Amino acid sequence: MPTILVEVMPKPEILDPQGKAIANALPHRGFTGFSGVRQGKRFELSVEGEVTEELLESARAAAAEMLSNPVIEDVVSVTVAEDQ
Amino acid sequence: MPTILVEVMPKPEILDPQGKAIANALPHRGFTGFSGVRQGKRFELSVEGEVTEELLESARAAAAEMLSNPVIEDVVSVTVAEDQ
Amino acid sequence: MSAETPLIAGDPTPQAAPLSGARIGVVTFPGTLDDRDAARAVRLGGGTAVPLWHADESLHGVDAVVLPGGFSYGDYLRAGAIARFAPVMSTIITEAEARTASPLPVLGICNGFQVLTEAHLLPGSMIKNDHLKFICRDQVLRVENTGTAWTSQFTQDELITVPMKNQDGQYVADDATLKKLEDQGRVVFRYVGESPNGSRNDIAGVTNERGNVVGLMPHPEHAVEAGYGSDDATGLREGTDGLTIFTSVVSSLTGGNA
Amino acid sequence: MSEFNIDTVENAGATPDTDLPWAELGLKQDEYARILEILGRRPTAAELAMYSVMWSEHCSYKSSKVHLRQFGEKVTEEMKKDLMVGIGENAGVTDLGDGWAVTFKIESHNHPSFVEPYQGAATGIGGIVRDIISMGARPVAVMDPLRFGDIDHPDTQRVLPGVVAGIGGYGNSLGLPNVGGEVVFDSVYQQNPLVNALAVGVLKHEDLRLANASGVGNKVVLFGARTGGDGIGGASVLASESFDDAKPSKRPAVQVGDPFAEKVLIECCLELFHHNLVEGIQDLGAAGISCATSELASNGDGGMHVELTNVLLRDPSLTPGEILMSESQERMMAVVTPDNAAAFETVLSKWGVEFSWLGEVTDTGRLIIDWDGETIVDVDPRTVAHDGPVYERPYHRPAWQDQLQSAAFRTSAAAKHLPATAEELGQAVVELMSSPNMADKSWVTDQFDRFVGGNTALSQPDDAGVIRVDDTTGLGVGLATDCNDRYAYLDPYRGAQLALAEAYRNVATAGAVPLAVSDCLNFGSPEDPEIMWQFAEAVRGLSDACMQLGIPVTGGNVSLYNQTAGRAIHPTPVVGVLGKFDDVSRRTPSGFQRWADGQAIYLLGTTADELDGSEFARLRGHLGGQPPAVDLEAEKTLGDILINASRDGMIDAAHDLSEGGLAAALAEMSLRFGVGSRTSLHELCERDGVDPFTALFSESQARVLVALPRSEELRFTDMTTARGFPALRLGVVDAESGGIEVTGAFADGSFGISLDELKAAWSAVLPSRFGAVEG
Ligand SMILES: Nc1ncnc2c1ncn2[C@@H]1O[C@H](COP(=O)(O)OP(=O)(O)O)[C@@H](O)[C@H]1O
Ligand SMILES: [Mg+2]
Repeated sequence: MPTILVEVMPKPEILDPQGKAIANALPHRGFTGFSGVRQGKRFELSVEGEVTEELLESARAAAAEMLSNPVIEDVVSVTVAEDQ
Repeated sequence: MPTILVEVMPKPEILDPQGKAIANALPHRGFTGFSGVRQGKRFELSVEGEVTEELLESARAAAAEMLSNPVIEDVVSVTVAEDQ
Repeated sequence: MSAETPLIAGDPTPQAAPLSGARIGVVTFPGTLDDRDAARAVRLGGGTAVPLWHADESLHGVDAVVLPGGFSYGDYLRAGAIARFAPVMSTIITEAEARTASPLPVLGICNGFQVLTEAHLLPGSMIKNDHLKFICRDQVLRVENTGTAWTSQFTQDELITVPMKNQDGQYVADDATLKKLEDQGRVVFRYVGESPNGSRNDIAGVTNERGNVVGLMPHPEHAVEAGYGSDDATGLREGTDGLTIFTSVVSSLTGGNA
Repeated sequence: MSEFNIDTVENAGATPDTDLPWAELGLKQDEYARILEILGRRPTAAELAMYSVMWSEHCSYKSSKVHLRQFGEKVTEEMKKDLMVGIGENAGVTDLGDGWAVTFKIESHNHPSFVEPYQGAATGIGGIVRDIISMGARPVAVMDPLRFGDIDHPDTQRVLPGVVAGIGGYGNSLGLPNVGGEVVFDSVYQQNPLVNALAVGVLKHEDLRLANASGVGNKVVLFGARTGGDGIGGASVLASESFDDAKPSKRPAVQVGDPFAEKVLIECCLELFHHNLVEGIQDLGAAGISCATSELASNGDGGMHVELTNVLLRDPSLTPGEILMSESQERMMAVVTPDNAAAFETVLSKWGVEFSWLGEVTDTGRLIIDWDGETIVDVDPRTVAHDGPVYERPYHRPAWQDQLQSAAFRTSAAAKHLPATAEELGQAVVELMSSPNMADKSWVTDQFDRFVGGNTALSQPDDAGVIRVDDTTGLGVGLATDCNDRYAYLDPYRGAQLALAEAYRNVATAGAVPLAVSDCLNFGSPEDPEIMWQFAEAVRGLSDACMQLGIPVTGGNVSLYNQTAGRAIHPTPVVGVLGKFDDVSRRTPSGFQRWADGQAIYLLGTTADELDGSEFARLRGHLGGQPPAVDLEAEKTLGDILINASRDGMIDAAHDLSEGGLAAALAEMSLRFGVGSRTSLHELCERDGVDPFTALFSESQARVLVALPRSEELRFTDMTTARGFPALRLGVVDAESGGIEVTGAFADGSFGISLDELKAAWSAVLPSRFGAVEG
C-alpha cells in the first residue's frame, strides 16, 4: 500500500521546548557532538490504490491546513513512499 | 550546518490515538482518499562540522535508547541531510 | 549539591520521625509535581518521608521508594523517557532488581509509572489517552493483587476511589505481555466502569514478577486525608482509600501485619 | 562582533537628523517629541525601542491611568489594615495572619489567544504565575475566566479547544491546581475571545520581595530561558539598526511556552528566597528587559549599568533593540549582592537554570546599557518606566444608552408568551440549564488538574476555589472571579459593581471572609469616546463599591482594543475577590449532600422583578433594560450570615443566586451530587409580590440558597432575624426522589424534573460541540 509522508517541523525562529529538553539530556547519556535538537512530526497517510497527482495535492492541502499549525510550524515535505 | 534526521513511528500493532483522530477528521474537512493516518516523530540533530561515521553511530544509539521507546515505537530511519 | 539542600524551599520542616522507622524515599525530578503530596501520604501512612534528588545516586538508606507524578524533565519527548536515565534511577533499578530476599519496594504513580516502564522495571508502556485529552476526575479501581508490598492491606477485589489526572495514561503492551500479566496475576489495579483512557484490559496498575515494584496511573496520594481526598458517599472529598497503599508498605517493611 | 550597525549614544549625538521609525513602533508624533525633549537629542535605536514598548498602552496604561487612580484614592485606613503591598507592584500582598501573607492577580492574554489559542493561553498562565513568584511567593493555584463567541461559531470551535488545552498543558505542568474560572459564550467575543488568568501565591512575611534594584554595587542577573525574537514581530523594523537598508527578518509571530522551564524557575526562585539570596526581583513579561531594567532601576537607587552582549540568546541575529523588546517567556531578573553571587550560582546550577550577569546597580540616576562596551542607552529610568504619556481621553455616554436601557424585557416582544403553567415552567428550567452558558462546564474543567498539592478544599463547580495554606492550622483562602458582561453593557457603572458583588458573595458563600480585590478590565478601543465612557464608568463603579464593601483593589490589569472591524466586546470588568478562612475544613460546598435527606432549604434575600440582562432574556434573544439593583449593605449582611453559619457549622450547603436566578441555583444544588429537592414558591410569591415565573428566573442580587439540618433551623433563623435579613423556608432536600419538585401558585399544581434527564441535557452541551472526552 503506498503511503504519503508528511513532515512538519517547528519554525526555526520559534522556541522548541521539546527539542531543547532532548538537547539538554543527550550529553548526560554520553551523546555529545550534537549542537541542537528540534522535534517535529511525521505523518504517514496510507492510500488504497494509486497515488494520483490529485491525491498528492490533497495531501499537501491537508498538511498545510490540518497537519501543521502555520503559525508555529512549517511543512517540510510531502512525498510518496512506496512499500513503507 | 549538517543535520542528522531521526524518524520514529508508532509500531504498527500499537494503536495510534493521534493518527486515528486525524484520520477521522480528514473526511470532515473534505480530505477523502486516505485510508489511514499514523503520527510519528521527526528529530533534527544539528551537527557542527562534519558528520563522521562515529557521530552517525552515536545518533543511531540515541535514536534507539532515548528518542524512541522500543516497546511502542520503531526507529524508521537515521539519515544525514545536508543544508536543511 | 549536597542532599541537605531542601528540595522545596520554604516548606515546613519535616515532621519528627514516627516510631515505625520505615523510611520511604520520595524522588524529586526537576519537573515532579506530586512529591509533597507523596511525602504527606507517607507520613500519614506512618512512615518517614525522605527526599531523594534526581541527580543524587544515593538512596540514603531508605527502605522503599516512591516515584511521584509530574513531568519529570518536561516529558515532551515521552513521559519518563529522560527521567529513566537520572542518576537516582540507576540505583533504584539496581536495588529493585537485586536478587536478594527483599528487593527494594518501589511505587511509581502516574509519571512515576511511566518512568518505571521506560526503565523496563515494569512491562508495557503508556501512550496518549484515546480521547487525546488531559483528564482529571475521581476513578474507581479494583484491587486485584494484594500480594505486593504496596497492596497487602487491601482485600482482594476491593473497590477503591482515587483521583486520576493525566494525558498519557493509556496502558499498552503486546499480546504476549498482556497474557503473561494476566496469567501471573500481575494486574494490580483495574479501572472499573467506563474506561478513562482506552487502556488494554482496563489496566490501571501492574507489578513486576517479584511484587516489589508497582506502578499505577491514578493518584492514591491524593486520597489520604479527609477533606482533600476523593468524593465519596460521606461527602465532598472525604475519601481516603489511597492511604492503604502507604500503610501497606509501612506494615510490610516493619514486619507488622497491623 | 555584530553584523549590524550599532547606533550608539555618541552616534545619535553626531547624527541628529537621522529619521527614526517611531511611527512604525507605535509612537505618536507628540510622544516622540517628548522623547527628544527628555533626552535632549534623538534617541538611539535601542532607546527608541525601549520608549516605544514601555510607553505602549499595554505597559504604560496611558488611557486608563487617570481613572485607575480611584482604586488608590477611595480607600479607608480600615481597608489598608491588612494590605502589605498595594497597587503598583507586580501583585498586591495581603496579610493572612500567623505570619502568612497572600498575593493574587488577574491578567489577560486575549489577543495572543485568538492568534494561537494553545500557546496564547499557555503563556498567559505562565506570565501571571511569574508575577506571583516575583513577590517572593509560592504560587498555589490558578483560575481562568474565559469568554468565547457563540458556541456554534467556527471561531469558537477553533479557539476554545486550543485555549483549554493550553491552560491545562501549561498549568497542569506547574503543579498548580486550577480551582475555578468562568466559561461564557456570546457572539460579542467572536474574534475577540477573552482569556484572563488569575494566580494566587502564599508567602511568609519575611519572604516578601519587591521589584527594586537597591544597594550600589549589587549585581544584576538575568536567568531562565534564553532570549529569542519572541513578541517583537511588529518591531522588525529594528532588524537593521541603521534603518536605511531594512533587511527582511524572520521574527516569530507568537510566543511558545515551556512549562517545564517555568516549573523549574518556580522551584529555583523559591530556593533563592529561602536562602535569602536575592535583594530584588522582577519577572520578564511585556517589554522584557526594557521593562525589567527600567522598573528595577527606578524603584531602587535609581541607576543601573548593564552590558547587553552578556544576554544569552536563542537567536544570535537579534539586534540590541530587539533584545531589549523581546518577550521570550520563562525569564526573571534579580539583584544579588556580590557576597551572595556564588551561592546564587549554586542554586541555579542545582536546578539547571541558565543565567548571565548583566551588570550592577549604580547611584547615577541613569540606566546605562552598553553593547560590547559602547553605550547604546543612557536614560533616566523613571522617564521610561513611570513618566510615560498620560491621556485624558474624551468620553461621553453613548447616544444609544438611553434607548438600550428603556428596552425592558417585560415590554419587549420576547416577553409575549412567558411560561406560566407548571409544565411550561418545568420545561423552561430544563431549557435554561441546557443553554451554553448554564450548561455543565466539566468538559473544560476536567482537563485541569484540580488536586495537585493536596490542599484543594473546593474547586469547580463550587462557588469559590478554596486552598489550604497551612497544613497544621488549616488557614486558607477562597477565591472567585465574576462578571456579567450583559449587565455591564446595560450599565457599566452598575455592571462593575454587580461583578464585585457576585465575586464577594461567592467567596462568602463558601465561608471565607472577603479581604481583597483584583480586576481585569477588558474593553474595546479607548479612542472611541463611548467605549472610554464604559471604561470610566466601570472603574468608578468598582472603586465606589470596594469602598462600601471595605475591601481594597490590590492589583489588576487593563486590556483595551478588544474589538474587530469596529465591533467592540461588551464591557467586561472581570472581578476577583480573595477571602480568608481560619480553617478551610469549615468550607461550605455548593450542593445538597448525599446524606442530607430532609434538610431544610432556605432562601436568603428578596426577589424583585429583575429580568433585564438575565439568562432567561438571553434565551429569548433579548438584551435591554436595567440590570438588577445593587445593594451592597445587603451583600455585606448576607456575607456575614454565611461566614458565621459556616464557622459555627450550621449549614451543610450554600449556593449563591446569579445567572439564571433561583431556577439555576436549585438545579445546580441538585446536580452537584445528584440529590433532589422539594420546594414551594407559594410564600415567596406572596411575600415578595412576584409571580412564579419571576420567582424562578429573576436575577435579583444578594440572594443565596442554603441547606441545613433541622436541628440548626432555630439557631440559623435567629441569626438572620437578628440581622434583619429575610430568610424563607422553601422546602426540603429529598435524597430519594431523584428529582426537583416545585409547587407554587401555578394553576396546575407542581412540576417535577427528573435529575437524570436534567443531567443528560445539561452535560451534553459542550461534548456535543467539542467532542466527547471519554472513549
Ligand atoms: N485594572 C486594574 N486595577 C488595579 N490595578 C491595576 C489594574 N491594571 C493594572 N493595575 C496595576 O498596575 C500595575 C502595573 O500593571 P502591569 O503592567 O500589568 O504589571 P506587570 O508589569 O507586573 O504585568 C500593577 O500593580 C497592576 O496590579
Ligand atoms: Mg509583573
